[in-house]
Amino acid sequence: MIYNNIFYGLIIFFLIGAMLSIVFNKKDRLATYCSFLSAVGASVFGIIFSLSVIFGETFSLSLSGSSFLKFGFFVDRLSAFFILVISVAVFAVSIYSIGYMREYYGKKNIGYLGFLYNIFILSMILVVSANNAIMFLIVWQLMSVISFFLVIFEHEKPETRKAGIVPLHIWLPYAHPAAPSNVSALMSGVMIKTAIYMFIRVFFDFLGAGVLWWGFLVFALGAISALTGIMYAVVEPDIKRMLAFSSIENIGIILLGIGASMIFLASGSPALSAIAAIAALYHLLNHSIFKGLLFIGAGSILFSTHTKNIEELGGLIKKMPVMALLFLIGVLSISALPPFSGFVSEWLLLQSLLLSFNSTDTLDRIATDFTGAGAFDRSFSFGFLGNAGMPSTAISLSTPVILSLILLFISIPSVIWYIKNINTRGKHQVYETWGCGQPVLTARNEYTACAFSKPAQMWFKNIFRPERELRASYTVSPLIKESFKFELHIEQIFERYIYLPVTDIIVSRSRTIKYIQTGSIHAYLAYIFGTMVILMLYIILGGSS
Amino acid sequence: MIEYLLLAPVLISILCFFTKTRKQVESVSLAGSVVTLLLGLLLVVEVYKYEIIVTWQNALFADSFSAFIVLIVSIVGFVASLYSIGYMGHEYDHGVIEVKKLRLYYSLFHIFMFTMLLVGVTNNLGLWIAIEMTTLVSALLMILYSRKSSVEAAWKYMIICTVGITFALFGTILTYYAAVDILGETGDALNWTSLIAVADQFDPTIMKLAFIFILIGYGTKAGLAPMHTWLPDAYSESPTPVGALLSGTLVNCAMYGIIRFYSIASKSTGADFTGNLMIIFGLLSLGIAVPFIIIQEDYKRLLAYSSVEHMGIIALGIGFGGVFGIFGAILHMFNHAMTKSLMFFGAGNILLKHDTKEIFNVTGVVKTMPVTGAMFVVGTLALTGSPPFSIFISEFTILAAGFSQGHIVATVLFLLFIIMIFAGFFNNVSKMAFGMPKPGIEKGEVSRWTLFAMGILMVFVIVLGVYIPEPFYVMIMRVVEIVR
Amino acid sequence: MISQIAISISQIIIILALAPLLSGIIKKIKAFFQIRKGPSIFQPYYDIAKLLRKDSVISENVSWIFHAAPVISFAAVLTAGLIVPVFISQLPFSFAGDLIAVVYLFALARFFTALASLDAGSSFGGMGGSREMFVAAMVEPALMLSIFAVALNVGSTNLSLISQTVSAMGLSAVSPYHLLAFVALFIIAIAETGRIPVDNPSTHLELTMIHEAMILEYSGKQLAIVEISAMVKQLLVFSLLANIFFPWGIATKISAVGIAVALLVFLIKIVILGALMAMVETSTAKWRLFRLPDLLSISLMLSFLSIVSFIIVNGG
Amino acid sequence: MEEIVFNSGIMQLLIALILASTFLILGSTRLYSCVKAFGIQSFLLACVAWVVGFSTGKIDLYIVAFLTLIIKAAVIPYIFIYIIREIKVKREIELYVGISPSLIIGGVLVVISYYLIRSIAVITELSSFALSASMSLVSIGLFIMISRKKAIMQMLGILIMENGLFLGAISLTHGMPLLVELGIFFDVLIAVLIMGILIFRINKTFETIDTDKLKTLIG
Repeated sequence: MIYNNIFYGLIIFFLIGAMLSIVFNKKDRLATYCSFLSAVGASVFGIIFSLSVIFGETFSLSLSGSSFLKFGFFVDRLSAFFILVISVAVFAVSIYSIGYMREYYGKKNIGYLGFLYNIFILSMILVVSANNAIMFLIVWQLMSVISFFLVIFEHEKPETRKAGIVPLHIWLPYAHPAAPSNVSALMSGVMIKTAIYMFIRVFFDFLGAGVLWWGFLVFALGAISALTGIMYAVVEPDIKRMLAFSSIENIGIILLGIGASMIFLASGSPALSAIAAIAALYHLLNHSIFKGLLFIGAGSILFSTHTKNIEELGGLIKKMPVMALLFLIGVLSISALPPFSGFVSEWLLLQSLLLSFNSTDTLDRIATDFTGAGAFDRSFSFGFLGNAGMPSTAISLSTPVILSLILLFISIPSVIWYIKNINTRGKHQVYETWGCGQPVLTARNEYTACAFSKPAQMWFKNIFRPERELRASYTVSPLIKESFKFELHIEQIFERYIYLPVTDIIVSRSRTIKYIQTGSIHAYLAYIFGTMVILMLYIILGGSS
Repeated sequence: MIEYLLLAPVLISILCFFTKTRKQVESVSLAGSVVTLLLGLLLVVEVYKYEIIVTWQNALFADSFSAFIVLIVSIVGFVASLYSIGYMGHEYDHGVIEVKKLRLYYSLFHIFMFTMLLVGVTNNLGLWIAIEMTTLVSALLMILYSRKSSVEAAWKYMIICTVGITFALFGTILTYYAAVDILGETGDALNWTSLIAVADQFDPTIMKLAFIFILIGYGTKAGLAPMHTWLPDAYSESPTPVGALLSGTLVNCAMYGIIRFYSIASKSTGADFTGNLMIIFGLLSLGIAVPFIIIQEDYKRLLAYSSVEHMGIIALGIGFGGVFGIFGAILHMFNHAMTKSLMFFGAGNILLKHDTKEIFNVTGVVKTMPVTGAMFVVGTLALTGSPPFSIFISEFTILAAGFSQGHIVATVLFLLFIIMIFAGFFNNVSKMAFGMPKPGIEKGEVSRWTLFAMGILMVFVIVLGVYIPEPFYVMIMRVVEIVR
Repeated sequence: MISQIAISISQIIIILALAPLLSGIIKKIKAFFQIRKGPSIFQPYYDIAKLLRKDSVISENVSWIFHAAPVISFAAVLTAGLIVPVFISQLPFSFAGDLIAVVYLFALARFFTALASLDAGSSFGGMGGSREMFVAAMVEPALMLSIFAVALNVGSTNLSLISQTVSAMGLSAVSPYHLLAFVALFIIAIAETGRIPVDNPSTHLELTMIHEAMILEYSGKQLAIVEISAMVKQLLVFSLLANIFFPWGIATKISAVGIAVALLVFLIKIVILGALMAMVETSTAKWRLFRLPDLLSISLMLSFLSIVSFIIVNGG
Repeated sequence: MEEIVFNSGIMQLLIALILASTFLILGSTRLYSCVKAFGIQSFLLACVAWVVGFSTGKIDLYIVAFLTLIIKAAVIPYIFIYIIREIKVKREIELYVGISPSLIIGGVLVVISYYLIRSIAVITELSSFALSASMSLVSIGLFIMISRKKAIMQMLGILIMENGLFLGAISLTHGMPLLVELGIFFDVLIAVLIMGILIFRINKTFETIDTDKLKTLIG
């Protein structure tokens, strides 16, 4: 059984990485290479293992335990898909981390970070392959505790302190960015997905998705989180927090897909729910990849400019052209623009949502429409949901893929032709940017991120409740202003209107209840007397039954 | 066999009383507690083999449930005596107490052990006498430091518990009366063995009245709400090893009394009457613990209210009934005893180092006392029921029982309270554990003994979270059979 | 196979040819309403030809995006052209993309133009880009919903399939939700092509220009390409309007006569729509930017209404 | 045979007197009179035990009666008087509830416990009278502890409750088995001793034995 030793290899590699980074934690360079190279190796194992399970059969292995507590691993196709997602993201992020760690040489204890990093990934993989509820919860807790420590890894930074304090807030967007960039890439790229995994396991396997209103609930939840996520992402100045908010938005989209799939399953059209589920899972894979890419980009921006505030960034494309190109591709993909993967998954999702309005009899016409009778009928099937009790429809994703091919087919040659002939024939002078007659245009005239998102901010102003503060400092005479200080604060409606009031109520209620413990012994005796009388009445009145 | 177990602590306490120097007292006490532990384990092994042992014209007896209690008492007692060597030694070095007080402490400590062991092994309803004696001895232990607050706490403890126990006596009398109707006035009308055999023929109305008085009486000792008012004062004012014993073992002995009568009463009054009462008191204790934990300023009182919470959980477990419910409750008694005493020892170390009980002026414990700090944080995670630790397993079983027995509302409330308590408790402890330490607190642990004691308990907390040894599982299943 | 390639090439040629003509016609009609002679309808051709020959002036702090943006957006719009039925409904690449693809292709074009506008570092470009994105955020959902209404009736979002079935249904297709969707799409067309109430195409006054502000920095050949892609996009939007809602006369089979007739009918429809658009432009003034949400939410509600009415009518 | 013994005049008289003595304690404002009343009550209890012992012929009841007489009627009152003299406590008892309202409440408690035992209606007429007397003794004892401020009065309250239970035990089951009975006596004696020590300690640290001052531990 080659599966076993691949699975063992996967786990052992992570453990080696963790141990080695502890052993060498004094020597930064060695610790970095050990821990992250072993993570890369382990992720390769992960990819091989997951593919072998997806296209092979499920793998289960139970460890010995007392008759009461039995632990073991159970990797069916769904878990294997998640392991694939995790390993792909880890593969990329680990290679990146080797470079990124240079920033921490000498400053931070790299061995400790390497150890946490490896155990964190191992716990995520175990979460996805646990075979019973107790094991699942144990490893889930391990994952969140380690992510808690990873978040407060750089605890001298002010916002890290705020992020780490309230343990329940680990997943909130201002916790992820506080972690080192390579870790936050994993966190919002992959860790949130384990929550989706739990969602699917509970709703599809455990409860059998029989109830219709659960689907609508998940659907609504997805819509709300998508909307609020992107709304806050648009106006967020901190680049990593913006990415974290956009993770929430994408999680919302994935939940939309899952909700739609549950609705279809409940209303009795398994083929449709398969399409919706595929859309959700495919988007999940895309998102973990391009979110990882974007976070790595943000990390390298942070690495070179040491600032996360987008307002101060500008003109990076000239200094880091390759990184800018990669970041652009990531952005294109996340905003689902055609040639990239984001578009494919969102297209599929929109199709499934559209079909939900439609009665099932047109299904066959759609099926033919999908497969497409054209010459390019190369079906690239993602039939990996066989296990989840849904028919594995070999939905060919040819339509969007072909579209991207055509687009590339047209745009690449034209770009090359264009750049080639512009340099040769026409002359072009280089002159300063048109400033409508202004003599000198400085960088400060440019539109910063906050200005760019100003219209959106105005549109949602009763949700954001933006508080703007304009402080002018004057020179000698009140007429001549020396400088303006502009301060903008956006309301976090969830925190402000739901979370804080609830905690205030609880604390104030408990302050009032505190007076039960008055300190006078007579009151305490009266309590006992009262309970006795109440119980007596309970017996006399009700107790005769 | 049982007589030696009871005799040993009495002898040791007499010996301790007549020793002279601190070194002698500590060595005698240590030797004594080792002997008690061995005897306790021997008894458990014997009960594991022979199911039931009865001696002394069946005034003393030991079935698997009492063996379970003896096991808890002897383990926590042994670890507490280890800890008190370190703790009291530290107090002695700093001149807080002199030799006479130290000798008094150790002798009372072992008598306290004796009384708790007696609770476990008395066959007849003389259980009441044993629990009454525990109250008296622990009250004396509390006034070791003649501070104002500890005297006040001792007085309140004494009065409220004695009132509670008087009610329990009334319940015992009523049960005896119901038993006499059936068994006649023979001597053994009070013994568990004969009572359980014939429990279903008792008159239900008398048994209801009896169960109520027992529940109020022993509930006061166990710290179930609204009779829990003495608990925070007693735990925070008594010396830490005594606090650990109080919270670790004494509440379990009281719960032992309640569960014994529960099994007798529920046979005649029907399980839902007694079960509902247990659930009501369980939820009440959980509910009252939540606000006090969230806004607590004194970390010892924080642990006290967590005891109220866990006793509520055990009562809930029993109330839910079914194999799962009772199994979870019994396992929870063991897990809670281990984790709570671990936390008390941690709190004791912090108190010795920072000399203040305010959560507000204690920070950076992980930095000043790395080992204690780490164990304290792990203990907190365990106590609030987070997965890899033992308490999670028992709470999970009780939850499963709650759902399967159909008490949905109670279980959902139970879950809600636990989450709130987790948030409040972890928030308070993280204020103490993390952050920059206060100036003027030099780094370094209190003493090796304390760490050794905490280490033993840590083993139990972690191991039982992942793997439950076979004999332990069999023993608990036997206890479940007895209770059902 | 060959006929399909021929069709797609001819489609591209026709689109490229007609696009400047359409904007010329609209300018002519607008001038007519404003009782002035106005430039000839072929003026756009001359402008483009002139621009292609002129040298270009490029700002110094500009990166490769500035050069790539016009080409990419032109390519995107052209690819959309392959999918939108113009004169024949049996398009070879129809399976490769559908309504959602068209919307996203337009989004890709808009994305790159906005990116280029920021690249030059002038505040005009930034302002244009930010407003364009703001308008786009409101336009896209409405555009998609309005065509969804029709797609629901047909059961698929494939544009050529839609135009084929609607043309087959003949006049019976004109039901209430059909008209509602048309009005919604018409408002979107105004926003998409940057016409008066939303944006003023013919001005360089920074307060009112959105689309113009983005391409302020371009000159010479690059400006020509940008202008052409804008015109092609306008033509495609108009053909969407025409061939989704009133596709009668579109050639369903490949036959010389059918294609010729289809071309003629298509031209007439385009001119009528252009006139309609010009009438709207002359009669209304440009709205303030932050009143645009009201206008576009009207179109959103209209398209939503049409979907709801479709479901009620058909008891979906 | 129990019924004859129980409804004989002496028993009813003795139980009524016990109830009267409790009301005496409720009504008195001086410590000494409370202690004396407690002494009388314990003596009466011993007589009840002796009468039941005599009529049922159980020897250990004689021992129990004798023990009650010595411990409860003599030793404990002596301890009380020793404490009062030693602490030189002011003789009056501060009360939360005035004398007359506490008497009324005492009466109400007796009626409730009588009605309560009747509603359970399980035992014969007279012993139910004895059981309701013991119930009322217990509740009045608790009430005394709640309403009196002096620590000594709280001690006295506990002892009254314990007397009530003893009366209940005898009336219900002619006393528990001897071993248990001895254990209970032993416990009560030690409890009183320890409470005495505590009261001395409170007096030393708080300079007063008024439990109203014991309110430092809050929340």
